[in-house]
Amino acid sequence: MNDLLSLVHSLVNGGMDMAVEMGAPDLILAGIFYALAGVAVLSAVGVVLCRNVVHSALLLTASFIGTGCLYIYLDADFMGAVQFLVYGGAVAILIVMALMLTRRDDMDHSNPSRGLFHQVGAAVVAGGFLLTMGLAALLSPFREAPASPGDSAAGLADLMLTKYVLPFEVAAILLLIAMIGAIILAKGADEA
Amino acid sequence: MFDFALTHAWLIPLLPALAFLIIGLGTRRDKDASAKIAITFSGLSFLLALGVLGAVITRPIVMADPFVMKTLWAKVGDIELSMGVLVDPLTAMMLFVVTTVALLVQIYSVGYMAHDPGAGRFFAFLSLFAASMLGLVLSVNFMQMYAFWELVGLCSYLLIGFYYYKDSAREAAKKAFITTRIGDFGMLLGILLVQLTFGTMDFVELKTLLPTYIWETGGGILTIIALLLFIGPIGKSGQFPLHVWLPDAMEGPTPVSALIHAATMVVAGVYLVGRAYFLFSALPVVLEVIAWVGGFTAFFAATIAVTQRPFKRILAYSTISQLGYMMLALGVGSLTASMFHLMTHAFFKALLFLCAGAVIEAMHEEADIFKMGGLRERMPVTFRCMAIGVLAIAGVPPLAGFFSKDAILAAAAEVSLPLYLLATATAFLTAFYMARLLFVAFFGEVKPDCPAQETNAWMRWPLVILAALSVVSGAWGHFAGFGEWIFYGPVGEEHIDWLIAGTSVALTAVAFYLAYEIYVMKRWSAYEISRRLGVLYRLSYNKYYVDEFYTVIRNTFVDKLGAVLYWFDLHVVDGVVNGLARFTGGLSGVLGLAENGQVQRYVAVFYCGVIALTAYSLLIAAMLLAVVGGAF
Amino acid sequence: MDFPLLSTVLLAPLAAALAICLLPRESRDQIRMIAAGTMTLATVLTLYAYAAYDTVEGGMQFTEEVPWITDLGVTYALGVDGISLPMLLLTDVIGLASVFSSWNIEKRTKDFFVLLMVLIAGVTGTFIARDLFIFLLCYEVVVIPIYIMVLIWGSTKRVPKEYAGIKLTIFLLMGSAFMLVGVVSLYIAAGGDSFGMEALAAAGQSGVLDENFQIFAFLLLLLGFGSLLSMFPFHSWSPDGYAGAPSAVSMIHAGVLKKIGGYGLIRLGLLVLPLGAKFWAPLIAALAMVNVLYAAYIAMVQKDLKYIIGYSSVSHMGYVLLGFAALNAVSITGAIANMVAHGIMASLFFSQIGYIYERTHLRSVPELAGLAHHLPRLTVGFMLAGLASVGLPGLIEFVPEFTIFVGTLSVYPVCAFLAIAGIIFTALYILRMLAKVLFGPRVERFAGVPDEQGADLVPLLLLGVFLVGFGLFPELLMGVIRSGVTPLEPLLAQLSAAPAMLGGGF
Amino acid sequence: MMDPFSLTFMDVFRFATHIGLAHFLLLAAVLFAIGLFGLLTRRGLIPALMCVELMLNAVNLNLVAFNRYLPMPDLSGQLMALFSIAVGAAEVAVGVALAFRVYRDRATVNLDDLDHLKG
Repeated sequence: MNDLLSLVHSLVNGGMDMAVEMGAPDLILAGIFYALAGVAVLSAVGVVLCRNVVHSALLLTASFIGTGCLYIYLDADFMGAVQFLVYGGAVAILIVMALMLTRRDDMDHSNPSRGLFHQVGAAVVAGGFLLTMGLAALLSPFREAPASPGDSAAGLADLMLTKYVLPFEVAAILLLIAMIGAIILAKGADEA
Repeated sequence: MFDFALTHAWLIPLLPALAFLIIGLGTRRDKDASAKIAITFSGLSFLLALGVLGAVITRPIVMADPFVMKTLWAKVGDIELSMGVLVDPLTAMMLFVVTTVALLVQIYSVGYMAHDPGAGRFFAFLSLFAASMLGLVLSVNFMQMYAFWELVGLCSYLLIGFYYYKDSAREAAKKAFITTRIGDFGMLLGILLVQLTFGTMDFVELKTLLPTYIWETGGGILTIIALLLFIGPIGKSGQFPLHVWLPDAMEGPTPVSALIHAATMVVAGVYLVGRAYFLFSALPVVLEVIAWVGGFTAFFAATIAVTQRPFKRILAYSTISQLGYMMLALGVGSLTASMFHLMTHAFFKALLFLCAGAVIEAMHEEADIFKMGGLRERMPVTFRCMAIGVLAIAGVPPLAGFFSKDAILAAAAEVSLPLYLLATATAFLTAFYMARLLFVAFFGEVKPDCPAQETNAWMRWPLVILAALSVVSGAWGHFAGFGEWIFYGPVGEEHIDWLIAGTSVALTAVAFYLAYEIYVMKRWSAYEISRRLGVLYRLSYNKYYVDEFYTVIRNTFVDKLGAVLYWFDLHVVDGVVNGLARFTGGLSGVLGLAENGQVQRYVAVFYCGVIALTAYSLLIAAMLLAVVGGAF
Repeated sequence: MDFPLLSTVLLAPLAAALAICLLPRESRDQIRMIAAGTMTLATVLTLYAYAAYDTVEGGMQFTEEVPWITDLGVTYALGVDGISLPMLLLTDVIGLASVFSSWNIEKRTKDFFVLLMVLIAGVTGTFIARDLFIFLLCYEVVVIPIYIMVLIWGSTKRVPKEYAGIKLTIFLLMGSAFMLVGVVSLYIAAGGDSFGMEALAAAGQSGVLDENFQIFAFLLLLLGFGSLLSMFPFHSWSPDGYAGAPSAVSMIHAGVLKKIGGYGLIRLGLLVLPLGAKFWAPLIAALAMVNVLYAAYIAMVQKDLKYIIGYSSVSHMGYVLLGFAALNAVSITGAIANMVAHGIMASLFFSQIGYIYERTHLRSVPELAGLAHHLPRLTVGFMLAGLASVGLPGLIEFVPEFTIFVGTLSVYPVCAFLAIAGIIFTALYILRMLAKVLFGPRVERFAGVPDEQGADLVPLLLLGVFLVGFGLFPELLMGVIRSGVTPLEPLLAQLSAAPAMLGGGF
Repeated sequence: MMDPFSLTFMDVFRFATHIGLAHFLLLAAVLFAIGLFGLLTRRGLIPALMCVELMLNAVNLNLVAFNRYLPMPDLSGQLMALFSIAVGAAEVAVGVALAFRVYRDRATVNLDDLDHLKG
């Protein structure tokens, strides 16, 4: 077992070394990025286009997970973990539950879309948005800095309990309120 | 004691005002108490007026040097509006006349209003009127005069409309107020111009400023000012063409007619011209206008009076005519004659009206003289008083009217022959219509169902006193030197021009004879005569259609124009407003397509906005970069 | 002055509104008593201020200052001078009278009095604020209660009350929008560090604001305040609005709210933008003349009592505008005094009309007749208001009108001449109305209508006292106003020396 | 600043292979646009909610990417994203509860039928 692990390790290390020697670590990083981005984007497209809403929900989870991986890619390990837990777990389950509760009929056509006119209009709006935002992203002269190494979880914890302690508490209260609100909304005030 | 009266002259108008307040706030439901209060305060004010008269005579206070007391009423900017008292012989005479007549009329009213439930209100208004009139007489400046001028107008309105439940009284009151208001408009303009030209409205100050002003700048603007001022008297003193309200004013209770529309208020206009005579007499053009307006009014009203049938309306036109006389006298330059006639006229006209009141009350509100007849026997005292009044107004010597009218005729003769002839013709007509009134109502057969009885003592005694005054006031004034007392410019010579006097007396005699033959002996049929005169008769009987003319004017220029403007307001001014509203509504309908209640539409619109904003900021950034160049 | 008198006057109605909110709906008596008591307190305090105001000293007195929004230069600054003190008095007196005029409101009494109290507080605030921000704030507070009150308690006659309400509100808001733009541009142009009126006035008069800016900003203010003052052609909201509104709102609106327009023109227009005022004055004079005659003519053909008084008030506001436009001490004194005078008499009119309407549900002149037989007290009220509006001496309107005429005749002879001719038309329509409504033969259908007594009598007594008191002793009013106008004299003299810029000599 | 007319293949290749901030921004924009398209076209309330979540994710991605690539002294950007996730989670909870409620009251979660805002 140990041998196997060390083999993989050496393979990976060796591969990395080889890649670095080939002068192409950027290429590999780019490949990983495109792979993850592809997962996220394609699942997102699936969310929008699937006819079965349960499929949509599953693909949404996939997209969330893709994004979570991208967080890790960005040296934000803790954020990635939170993404997996909150979105990939809780939110996805919540949505699926909601779907189950508000659907009775045929699941195959449970995610109806609007007519062509609306689709074209929506495409124009979304396309226009993509265009302007893309241009803004491409044309903006950002000054990039090298990654600052550090423990992301520790750094966040530090910030959260010092500089941003008030927003942190507010967010906690917000969550509490949201929870109570959701319960009351779902159950009805008179019953609760 | 006279000094006390003089220094407390301000109490003279305040006492009746107090009576008004007490009655108005307290006792108006109690007839007797109200009458007592009104008469007491009027009596006090009469005594004070007598005191002032005494002070003026004994001190003596002369026209050139009046006694003045004033206090600040309001100050605006650097203009001081004051109220106060100005006492000179003219004022003293007016105070005496007004308080006398007012007191007598109030006493008379106790009897006259005995059965009217609104008597308390009546006495309140009478007191208010007396206060206003006395305040007007005592005015120290144009502003005060205008203020009280308006107040007497108000009282006149209230009293004409005293029987407010009668439509005719209501309309007459309104007409009186609005007609005189037109005059007030001119007067107000004149007063404002006086203030702007001289910087003061005070009579005494103006009197001293005026000669220098005329010397320096001439009389151009002053003529306009004076003519504007004169519009006020035209309205208030019932001069042509604003005389229309005065005959209608007879809708009020008869004592009111006697007090306000014969003896006192209507002479306010004459008094104003007299008070500001320093201004008017300096402007020959204006004097001429005044003289002709007066002369014409006198004749015009007399021709109407000849054909009228209601008792009081004859007297009303006679009043207009006599006021014309007074104006004429002022216009030909004789303040003395005018004021003299003002005084005598106040007495005998009040007498005549009170007699009319007695008669009409006795006849149970029947006013047409041709339905009376033979009242001589039923009401002997009233008849005698009435006869004295008629003789006095006709100018029969030695009664009051003879002296004062003669003074006017003499003054007119000195200035202009046409005016003299007009005045003399008026005198003839006056004698004729007054004789007609007397003969028709009091002579002849008693009509079978005539209810007339002699009046009660409350009403009788004032008649007697006024009759006595009508007899003696002329001679007293003439021989006691009225002309040396109230005058403007050089002292007028006191003499009687026997040619002029003889002519007018002769004409009076002829008029009486004619009236006697027509209406008592029935030698000529009055009907025949009127038929022969045709158009002239109809013109006179219908008062030259002046009222109808005004109705047309009012309908066209006031009501129709008002309706047109209202249409404009509704459809153009408001139309624009509503149009704007509709436009906005339409616009919102178009914009509302973006908001059909569906969330997704809102989202789409929202993102369109986001896109536009982003594109805009990109554009700005691109332009900035283009300017900055390769800075990045 | 340690006791915060003006704050008490301002906040007492708000406190009352709060207290009424806490009461149950059914306790009508307590609600009315609280409203009446509060307004009595405010009126007494105001009367005290009026009596204690030092006219020799002049200037702002009873001042209070608390910094509020320091970043913007907003201060809670209150104070009264000779111009605002009569307005404050007017507000509280009419406010008190309007409470009693609404005494018999049955429908949603509680809501009505809450809104009424808020309304009164708002109006009070505009007059005693020395800070433009507070001024605007209070003004905006006023608009909403009026709208709601018209909608709920209004009446539909020629136009539906919804129309009347929205028209009134939109005109008020439009005015305030123009005003707001003007005020903000003023604030920025003057340096942007203070909303204080004195500071702005100092900036305006010392030449910090250049002439073109003044002309532009004054136009904005003129549009705002002018439509508030029902200046032709922005007047059409006023008759419709009054006709739709319940009588308390009509009283406050015609009596006080309109006067914010005139007050603002003087306080902001003249003091802060003197050159702008000078530039637009001839136009204002011409419009004022149109106001007087045009509205008087229209009043003549109206049938509804409230429309008559509505147009009459448009007509009278013409005199105020004319007095303002002449830009001299006398005419401006007259304009301010006329605002007070018109406020008192218009609200008296509306309270009396309200009484008739409440008892007979009639307001149309042809349907009413001979009320004097059955309602002598109401008749007295009508006569007092009517005669005052005709300008009779001894009543409140005489001296102000006379003053305006004296002040304007030499500046705008033609306009003044025509405006003075308005006194004839005023007499015509007022007397016609009085004659028709009050006099004439007895009408049996009105026999059962009770005359005013108890609470109904209060507006008549209260307003009548001021109507006659200020009429007989005008110096009581003119003295205070003079102390407010005297400080303006150097400015006005300076202005009249400068040549007229727009046409001139109408 | 790139001049679009003088781009060579090498430029494009270099850009494509050197992953930087711009790539993440573009990716986020694409995700956002997809979410927006979905939000505008889905008829159901819950699918629409899902699309909103997609958009939120895109935004969070932006925040994290900014934090990584721009010169920052600390991890404020990530923290913002964290708060955003918290708020987003709350939003989902409330949104789902709302959907549930709407479904119970009106027996539909079709957005077409929910136009109460219409004036």
